[in-house]
Amino acid sequence: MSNRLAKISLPIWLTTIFGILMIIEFFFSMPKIVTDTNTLLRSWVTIVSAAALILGTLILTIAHVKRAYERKTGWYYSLIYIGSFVVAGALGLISVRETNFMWIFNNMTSPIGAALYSLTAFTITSAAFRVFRARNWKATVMLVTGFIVLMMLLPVGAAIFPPIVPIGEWIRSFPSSAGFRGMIIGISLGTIGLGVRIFLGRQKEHLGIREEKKEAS
Amino acid sequence: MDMIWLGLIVGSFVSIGAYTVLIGDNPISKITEHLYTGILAGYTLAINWDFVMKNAVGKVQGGQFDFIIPIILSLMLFTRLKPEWIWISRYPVALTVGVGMGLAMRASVLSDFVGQIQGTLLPINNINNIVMIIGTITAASYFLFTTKYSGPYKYVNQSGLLFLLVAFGVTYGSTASFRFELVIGRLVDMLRPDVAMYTYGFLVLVAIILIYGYTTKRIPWYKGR
Amino acid sequence: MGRPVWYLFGSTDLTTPSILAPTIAAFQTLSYTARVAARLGAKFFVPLNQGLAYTMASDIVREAYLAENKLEDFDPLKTVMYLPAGADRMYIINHMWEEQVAGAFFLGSWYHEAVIYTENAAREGAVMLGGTDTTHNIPFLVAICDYSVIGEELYALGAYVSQDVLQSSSLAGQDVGKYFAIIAILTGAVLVTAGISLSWLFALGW
Amino acid sequence: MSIIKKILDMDQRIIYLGMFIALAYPILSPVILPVAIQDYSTQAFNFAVSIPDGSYVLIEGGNAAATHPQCGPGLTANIYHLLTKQCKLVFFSITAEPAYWTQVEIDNALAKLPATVAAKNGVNWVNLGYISGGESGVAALAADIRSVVSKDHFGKPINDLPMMKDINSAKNFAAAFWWGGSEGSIPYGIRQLVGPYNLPMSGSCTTNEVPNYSPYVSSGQLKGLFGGIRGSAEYELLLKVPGPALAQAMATNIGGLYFLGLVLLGNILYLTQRLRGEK
Repeated sequence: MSNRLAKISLPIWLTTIFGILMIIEFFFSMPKIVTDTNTLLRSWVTIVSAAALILGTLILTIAHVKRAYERKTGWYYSLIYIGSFVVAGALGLISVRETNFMWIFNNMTSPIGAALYSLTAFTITSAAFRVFRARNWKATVMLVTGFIVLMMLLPVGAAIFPPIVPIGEWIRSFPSSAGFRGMIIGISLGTIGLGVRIFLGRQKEHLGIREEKKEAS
Repeated sequence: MDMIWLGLIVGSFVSIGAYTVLIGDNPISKITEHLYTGILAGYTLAINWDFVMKNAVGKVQGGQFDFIIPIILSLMLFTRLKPEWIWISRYPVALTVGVGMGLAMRASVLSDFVGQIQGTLLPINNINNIVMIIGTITAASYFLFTTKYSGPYKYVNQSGLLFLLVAFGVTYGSTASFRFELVIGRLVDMLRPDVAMYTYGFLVLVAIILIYGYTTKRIPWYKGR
Repeated sequence: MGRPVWYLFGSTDLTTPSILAPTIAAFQTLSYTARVAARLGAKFFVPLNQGLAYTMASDIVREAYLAENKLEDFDPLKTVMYLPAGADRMYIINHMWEEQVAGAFFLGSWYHEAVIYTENAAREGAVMLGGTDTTHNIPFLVAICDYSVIGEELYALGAYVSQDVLQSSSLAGQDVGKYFAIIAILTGAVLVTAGISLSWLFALGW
Repeated sequence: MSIIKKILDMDQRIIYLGMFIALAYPILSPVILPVAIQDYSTQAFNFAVSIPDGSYVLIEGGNAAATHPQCGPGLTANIYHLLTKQCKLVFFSITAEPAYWTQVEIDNALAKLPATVAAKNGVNWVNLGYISGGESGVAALAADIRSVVSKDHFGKPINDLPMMKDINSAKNFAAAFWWGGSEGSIPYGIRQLVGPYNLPMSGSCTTNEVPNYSPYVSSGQLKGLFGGIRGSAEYELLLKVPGPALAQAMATNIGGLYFLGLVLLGNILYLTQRLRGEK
């Protein structure tokens, strides 16, 4: 069963050990060796996640090369991908502080990123028009509070109806704050529950482990 | 100076390219998509390569030999390119999930659970504090899984939902305002006097293509929905 | 027929604990969903924007297809796909139009993308399930999606679909925590009103 | 199909076009209205004023290209404010893109500063650049700066910088500012800086995140909060240093009114439809 040990048991045990190391350091004063190990482990995580992003870009590029090579639908778009990947990647690998690389970044990726980010302004408006209707009491509550808060935030709101600012601030500071507080308490318990399930080895989907247990229905 | 000027023009062109996804599936947005994905993938590759080189390989060269382990773990990730070896990549995942979950648990105990309870320990002497306490309690009890939805709990549950919905409404309103700020931030760059002519020109071009597509129905990607 | 089902994660930066937790919770649901999709022969698609999350999701979906003996339907380059964070937005919007997405899951840690994706999926007439624990974008998932899970329910969902007794019973443990919180708040508020300071309780050095 | 139903099922593209015009028009011809200053901004400003002159301040710069236009002016004002108080500033960013924009905002502030104020890189301010690892990175940075970064944003070894000589952990700082942009990262600061090290912290985020952090402000974990372009404009007004934020804050008006008008229209039509007994 050494196969099972290396493939399944050991990763689960390691997860638990690393997790518990992080937790005990926080609640009990630990010898220096533990805190040093934890600092080290945290910097390892950052390195591994950086490496995973390199892996991801490579796999994406393989997919695009394959699509272009097999002339699948839209293969010419893949050529655009490959071209821009090679240019940006090559310039960046020479030096991440290279001026041309920074130029591409500041004048192409940043504007597209910002534009995409701001697409939400448009979709939020159409979504509001479509779903923000007083269908029942729940929708009405959301509608009314949303309306008041937006009026408060717009400079013109105070000009039209001055009391809107204190009303909006009150809603934002008390009922809304209370609702989120209850939700945050719940979420923290959910996180703890999830952690317990993972550290007990009951939840192991994230490792890609499938156990041949009874047929899931 | 010329590079800055060119940058603004290119920036507004690609921004409009990105905005065209609003119209629907069309070639301009497809081109922008692939261009953007490519540049971003190259950027991600370069920046992370630089990071690994500086913080792992560089440190090993500097004599910190314990940083060989993350390099090995990183290489273990790449075994997944061969299906039989996928299990090897479980080890780096175990490290990440273990460390991350441990940090998440300890953080949520302190700042989320204890911190939020602490913040709610208010004297019951004015309406604001009462609203705060009742809201927090009912909203937390909205998430009770083991209690039957009947009797007095029904009212607690519904008032918890009321507070949650107020919170959602507030977020909706402030998010909407924030999104407008985002568009304005982008438009301020695009409509600068020195590049505005090009922006308008490109917009007119897009508009002509769209009107042509709509009136002749000749462009299949323009589907009314 | 033939329209795909998408499973979207939102932000999946696993080095950030507060994003990691909901993402891991969503992975458990992914395992179940992928299996059902494989069994029913539905086209399944999972785009992700972070390397480690991508490797995990790809394992999960592959194992799910393997469990249903449908490994030939699993395309290692297409079913689960890595897209650089940011670029996934354009890809997803464009392909939602092109492939006419029929069903979409929005689980995990959602940020601003939530409203873009849900609105576009709604335009395609997709059936949507949305749930997140980020307080920023939960309103959109609640308002736009057909079915929504709020906050903690996201964590419960994974335990629930696992049909593992121990996992479900951990939910009862969480309820005990909530009762504790409620009682602590009530007693604490009464004590504070009575003029008893409780600050020493929180000054234990942690 | 009745006209009401037709309007209710209006093509989204028409809405988008209207939105585009509503947002673009005020940029071309701005109208300035008076701004009422919000409580959170006043608190944050007073916190910045209360920092002792000459102390070390840790600043996270999280404004990306998208959020730079709204929160950038605020951070610029903040840097200006702190440098005039002779504070020593240490900047870092926890995502890659904001590292660049933080430097832009520093440069903007330096350009505005009067020549009498000392603002030398390495002496009065240090930009550590991008710190990988998100929240874990912040935790590591708070414990031991040199374990996370060895070189600053410009590639200089931090051991060579005179200002960094005495500081290596969050304990050395008197205050922190978390300019989180839209990263949603303010809780990282609260969990990793305020909780363990008792470092007083104030911050800024985009407007949409303000309600999420209001629990932290009312519990005192955050000393104050600047929200979005309005917050930036308010900082500029409080500091009495004019900047680009005010005009942009005014430009949100027409877009917001358009949004509210659409929501009203949708509801009125929906209710008439319901009263008439149509589906």
